[in-house]
Amino acid sequence: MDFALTEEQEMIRESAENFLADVSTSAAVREAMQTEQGYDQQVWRRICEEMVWPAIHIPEIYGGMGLGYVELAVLLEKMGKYLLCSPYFSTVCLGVNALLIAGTKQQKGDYLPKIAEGQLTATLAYTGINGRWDAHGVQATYQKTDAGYLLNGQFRFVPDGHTAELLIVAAREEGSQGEQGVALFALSAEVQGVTRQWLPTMDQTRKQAEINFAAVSVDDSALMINADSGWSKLSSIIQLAQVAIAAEQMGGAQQTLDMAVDYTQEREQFGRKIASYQAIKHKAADMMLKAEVARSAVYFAACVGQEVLAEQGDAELIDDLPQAASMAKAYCSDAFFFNAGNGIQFFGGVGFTWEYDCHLYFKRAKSTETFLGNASYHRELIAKQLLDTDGGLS
Amino acid sequence: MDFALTEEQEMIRESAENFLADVSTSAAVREAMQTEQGYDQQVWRRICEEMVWPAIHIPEIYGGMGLGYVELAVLLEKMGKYLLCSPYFSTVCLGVNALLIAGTKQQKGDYLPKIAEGQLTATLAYTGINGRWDAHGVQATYQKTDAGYLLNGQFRFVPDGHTAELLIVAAREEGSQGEQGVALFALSAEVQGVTRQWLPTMDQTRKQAEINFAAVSVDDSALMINADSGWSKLSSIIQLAQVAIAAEQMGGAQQTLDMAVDYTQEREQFGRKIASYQAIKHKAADMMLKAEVARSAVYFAACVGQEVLAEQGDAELIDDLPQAASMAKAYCSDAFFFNAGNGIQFFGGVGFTWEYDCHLYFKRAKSTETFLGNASYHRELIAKQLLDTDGGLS
Amino acid sequence: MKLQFSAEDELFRAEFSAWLADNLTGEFEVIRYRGGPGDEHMYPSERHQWEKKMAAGGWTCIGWPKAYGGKDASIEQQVIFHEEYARVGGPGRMGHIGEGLTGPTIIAYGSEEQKQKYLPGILDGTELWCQGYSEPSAGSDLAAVKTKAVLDEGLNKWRISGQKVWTSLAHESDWCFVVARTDPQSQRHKGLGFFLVKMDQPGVEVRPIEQLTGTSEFNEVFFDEAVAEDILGKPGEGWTIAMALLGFERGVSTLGQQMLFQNELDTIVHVAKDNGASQDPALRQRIAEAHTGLRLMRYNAMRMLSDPTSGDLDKSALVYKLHWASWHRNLGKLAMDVLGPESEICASGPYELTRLQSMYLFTRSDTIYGGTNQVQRNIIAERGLGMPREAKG
Amino acid sequence: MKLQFSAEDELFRAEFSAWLADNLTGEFEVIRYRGGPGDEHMYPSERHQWEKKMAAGGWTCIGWPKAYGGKDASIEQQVIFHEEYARVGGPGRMGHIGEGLTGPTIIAYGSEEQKQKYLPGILDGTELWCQGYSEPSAGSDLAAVKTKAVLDEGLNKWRISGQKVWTSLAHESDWCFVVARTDPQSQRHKGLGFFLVKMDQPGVEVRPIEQLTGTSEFNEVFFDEAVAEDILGKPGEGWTIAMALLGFERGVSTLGQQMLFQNELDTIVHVAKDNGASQDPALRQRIAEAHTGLRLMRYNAMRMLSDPTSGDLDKSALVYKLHWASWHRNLGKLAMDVLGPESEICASGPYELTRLQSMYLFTRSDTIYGGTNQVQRNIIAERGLGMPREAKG
Repeated sequence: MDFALTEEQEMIRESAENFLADVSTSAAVREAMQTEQGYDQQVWRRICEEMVWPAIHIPEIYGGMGLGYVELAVLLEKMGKYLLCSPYFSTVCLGVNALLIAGTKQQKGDYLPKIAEGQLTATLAYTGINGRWDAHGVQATYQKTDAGYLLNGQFRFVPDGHTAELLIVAAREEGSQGEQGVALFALSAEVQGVTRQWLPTMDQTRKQAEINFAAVSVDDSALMINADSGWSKLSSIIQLAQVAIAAEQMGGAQQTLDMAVDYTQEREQFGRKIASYQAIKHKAADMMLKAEVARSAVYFAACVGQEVLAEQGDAELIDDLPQAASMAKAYCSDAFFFNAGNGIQFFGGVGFTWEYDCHLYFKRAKSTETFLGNASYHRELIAKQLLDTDGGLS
Repeated sequence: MDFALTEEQEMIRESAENFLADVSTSAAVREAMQTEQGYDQQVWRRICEEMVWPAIHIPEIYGGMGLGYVELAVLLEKMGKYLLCSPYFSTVCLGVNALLIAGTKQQKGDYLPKIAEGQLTATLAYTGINGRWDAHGVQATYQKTDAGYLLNGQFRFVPDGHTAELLIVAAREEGSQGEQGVALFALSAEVQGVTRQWLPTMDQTRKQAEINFAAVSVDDSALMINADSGWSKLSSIIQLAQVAIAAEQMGGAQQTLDMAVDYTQEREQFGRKIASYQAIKHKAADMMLKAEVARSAVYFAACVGQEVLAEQGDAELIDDLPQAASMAKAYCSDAFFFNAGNGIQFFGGVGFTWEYDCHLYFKRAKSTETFLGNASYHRELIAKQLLDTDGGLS
Repeated sequence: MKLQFSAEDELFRAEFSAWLADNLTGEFEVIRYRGGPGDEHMYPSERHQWEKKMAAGGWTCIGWPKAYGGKDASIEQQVIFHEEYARVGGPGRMGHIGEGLTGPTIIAYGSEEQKQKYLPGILDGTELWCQGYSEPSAGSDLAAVKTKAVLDEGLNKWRISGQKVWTSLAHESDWCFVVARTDPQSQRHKGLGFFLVKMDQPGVEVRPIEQLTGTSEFNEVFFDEAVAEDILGKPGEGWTIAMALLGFERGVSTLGQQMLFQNELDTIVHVAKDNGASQDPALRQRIAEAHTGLRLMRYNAMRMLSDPTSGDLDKSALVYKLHWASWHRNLGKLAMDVLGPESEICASGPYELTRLQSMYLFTRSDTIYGGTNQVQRNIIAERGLGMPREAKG
Repeated sequence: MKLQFSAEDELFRAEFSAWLADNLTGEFEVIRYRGGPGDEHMYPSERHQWEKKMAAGGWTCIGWPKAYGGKDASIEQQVIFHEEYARVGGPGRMGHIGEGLTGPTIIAYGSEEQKQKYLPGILDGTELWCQGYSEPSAGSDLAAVKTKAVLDEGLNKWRISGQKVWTSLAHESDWCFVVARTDPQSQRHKGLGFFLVKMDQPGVEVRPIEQLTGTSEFNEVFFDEAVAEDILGKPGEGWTIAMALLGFERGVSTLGQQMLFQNELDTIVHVAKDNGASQDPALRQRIAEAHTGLRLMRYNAMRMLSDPTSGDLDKSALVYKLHWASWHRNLGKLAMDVLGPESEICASGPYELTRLQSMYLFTRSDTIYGGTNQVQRNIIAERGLGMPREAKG
């Protein structure tokens, strides 16, 4: 057992730190977030070509670096720290994962090398206007046709949905309900019948879109591996995405703590540095506890994710994915919100100005808390696993 | 509008303070709580004869003082402060209220004067072994017979159930469910078929008992006003009891704050009075906030209780009883527990010894929190009123 | 104890409520529910018109003595006034600094001449005031005043130089009251003066502060040898006057504030019933808790106002700010969680927030301005519980 | 990063687990799950027998160097040892002060002669130790030592006078280590010595402290010119040694502690499923939160143990005490709330508490002993975040 980053992982961490400190400054974030696209094309090119980050956990046979989910988590932590505006999360933590988990051999071969090379962005759309993150959220429908499938319906809250080039979408067989009848399709965003609209969001650093499918016709090759396991595959994809979000949140939780503590060492009130007030110190201690526990939650879940994606992963750890993901997402959502909110309080009046960065983190904390389910949603999932088994009372 | 105690109410408050400071010392509480009976007979006699407290809100036509629920709340606050061990709560806040709300003229005339004179103790039993505080808690049953009624079943968690002389019990018509078919009966604890057993409790200052009814036969005069409104009457009785408990809790919340603050002014750590640590000051401030808000909650609910028991109460306020009671019970349960728990923390090591009084309050806080429903139970009741009306979605 | 209002007070309620029904209509329909905290920058000209309408109806400054044009309204009536006003969504009062702070302060500390000069403009809604308290480096530490006042012997008036911050409506105001240091050698709350400064003059510059909402409700105000029209009281009395003024701020208007909170909570309950969040057990608990907190806030305020020593820092008043600020901050979060994923979506691009989003973001300032939660807890512990004061650096 | 244990370690696990299955039976059945925190006063003689049984099997002091009779077990193996022990409900170790604190301290600071004298008794489970750290007026302030040590020139031994408190198992112990002031002029952590004192002598008196549970797990120990058999290190080195000893206390045993917590949580889940509390949405949230908290505590401990600087105050270690103490306190409350009204009812009269009631009440001490939550937060802020130290009075 060794639950510390390896030397190689530490190196990845350091190079991510250096790169992002350079390209994702406050000014750069503010510029990118005010565009509809939501990111700086040039920075994205550098991420793809110089850092080769989209390739990080794509297997080598598909042109990737073949590293694991822990390495990905290391990057995400730093991206969260620097509020990086980019289609990385949607392309890699949704798109690549979906292809790895549910892609046909053909689809993997078609898309993964392009993503690895930085030639393709992608996203996953599954939630409809009801805004649910569980199987009931899948509201779009599909019908089998002679030529393939006909897709109809609306998706909302789709990360980078207005810019992604490859769409992976969930739809259900007409008339099906809940976890039954869910299938995944991979298709170009340019297919006829697809319309997409940017949804301006409170957190400007992470773009969302609405996507409408009006009689979108795809051929059989668009269907991903589903058979009867569409929801089960989609669940795993969602859980891996939750781990990824949690990693970003953990980076944000650490950063808001660090910013707040730095400020307390310079700001004076009533003739004393505010760092010397015990109320401030104790709140900072609580924030540090949350950041540290968040770190443990994320790295454990990332180790589990690693096994899930591995050729021959540890069966026990693989079974742990739903719970590990829910624990990480629940804890990190609360931790980031707690730290970002207290960060504003530490900064006092300037904390709620546009000029200082506190609000950027605070808004990111809220948007990531909501996305893919908040703590109470995930605790209920955990409770189901704990309490509703072995014939619990009804 | 005037939401302050009147001069007369202030006088009652002061005399209660003086009397209880004298008879309900820590030593007296500890002696009484270790008996199975749970109170000192002599103190109880003085309460009845010298202070005439059981008579406080009994109408004058039944030999009472004819005062209101606010005056009762004033006494209860002080009893909570001094952890008074006595059958007052069960006799007055359960027994008298039950008779006032649901007693026949005959029952009122028979029992209220005796209680007012201190000749009779009483209690209310409604919850069965399922331990529920709502209508489903009524598990005992009744059958109509030629001679009257036949009662069967078990009651648990009955305050002073092993010593009370008059029992007011809820039973349901055989086969009925929920809020339907509930009736109340008043009978002597000496009736054949009644067996009672003290249940030793974690909070020793408030005794509970189990009562078993095995084919207990009573005549028609034992039936209280019920017709089809048994549960509705019982609800009001329970809600008035919740207000009473909340008043005691508020007194306890204030007292645990005061004890803790006093101790911080004498105890030193690292060469400073612990009162000088901001972490201690801020926690004390939070405790004071809770005590103050608890006070507002209790006195508002007591005003409502006053209208409920008045000859011609204000209709709008009367309708507010369920919510006012739930708000008071929810808030004061949490406030008392918060303050009592933090009190132990302020005292440090000695706070969890038997010798110091912290634990007596901490245990009382827990037992009263649980009794008649904790904060989460009451919040759900409030949510039902707020959210499940006007055809809310299902 | 009596919870009901007297028949006379209920008559007063009916009268004001009828006036509002007749007048807060037509051209003023657009400003209903607007201009409150977080929204103060909206519709300034319509709201200024509304001030004059209120004045014409005799509904400004009702708590002032009759001698100065008020109605000498009782505490109960002022409570009713604020409640009814908020109940119908009366717009954020642009005159509230003048009516609630400057006016009472001038009545208490001003000369007869000053009263004649300043009170009528407040009463008739023509002259608006803003406040110059906080300074950038001061924060919750009001005594850390660096703004200077120097007597211009030629003009025989004081000139003000320095910077104030968190001044709302500075752009719209005719006057600003300013706490400034008259004695350059003095420290903290000694040597301060309380000045009345005309905004429209070369030495005054207003710069909006952009807030986390992307809008600007607050401003920085720069004074560069600006001429103070008047000084209230004497040089050196500034702190006493400023503290008295803060005392006027508390009290009756809190019940109006609560009515605004009630409007917000009602909206949230409505959303919850509409989108099904009302069936989420965790949200049900939080909605019930919010509802309880608000009602208890009301009862606490009633106790505070019923207390004969009201205005002093009695216990129910001491905890009031901490209570409402923390409650409101939680309400903001609750609003977003009830909305679910829709909470992220703006009213329109590029960054037009919905009312609930604005409210949510703005509540983060509630626990900061007017004394942070930390400062409030110090005050409660020190004044309410007699615990030792924090060491000054 | 690797979460799995090596095959060799798993073999070690199998070996110990088999030994436990064979030996924690029969006469020892009664002490399974007994003698943990809050229950340490129970079954002392059976548990002392068990210590000797453990020793005979070679399962005491496995982390000690082989030279002193240990197994030089790796961190992983020690983790496994504690996990397996707790998993089967191994009784609270009466030998843990000797094995975990005194022994390592003697190995680090003792003379060869002292090692020969004291280590064998610890190893074979015959000699039990208790600790003399806290003093009544000191609380979390360990440096506020008033107990005195005076050199008896005749005996050439030190004599100890003073009072220690919160000493568990003092009645059952053969030895006590005592921090006492060797230099009467000294202040705080200067001038202290670290002494080894035989309990069975006229100058030592033990008085049980009755706790809120009605039972006595802790004691006061009074020293009246008691003779110290030995001093570890030199006079004046007491603080250094005491701090090093506290360092030994942290670490590997935490995973065993967590297994005890897991047993408690499992019981609560069982009760909840049984009595229907598992269908209460608010309790479901809290049970899930408790489960999450415990698992994350485990991962945090694994990070702490994997850190090459383990033993030092790295960040995951700094927050550990605050985390588990707060978590466990919440668990206690959760247990009662899951039980509902039955939570009040004792096992039997007059005051025999159930295990969960004892646990609940005893958890209130978790946030106090070993440094209160307040002291922990100071330490985190000061050492972990570099914030200023609290002013000393």
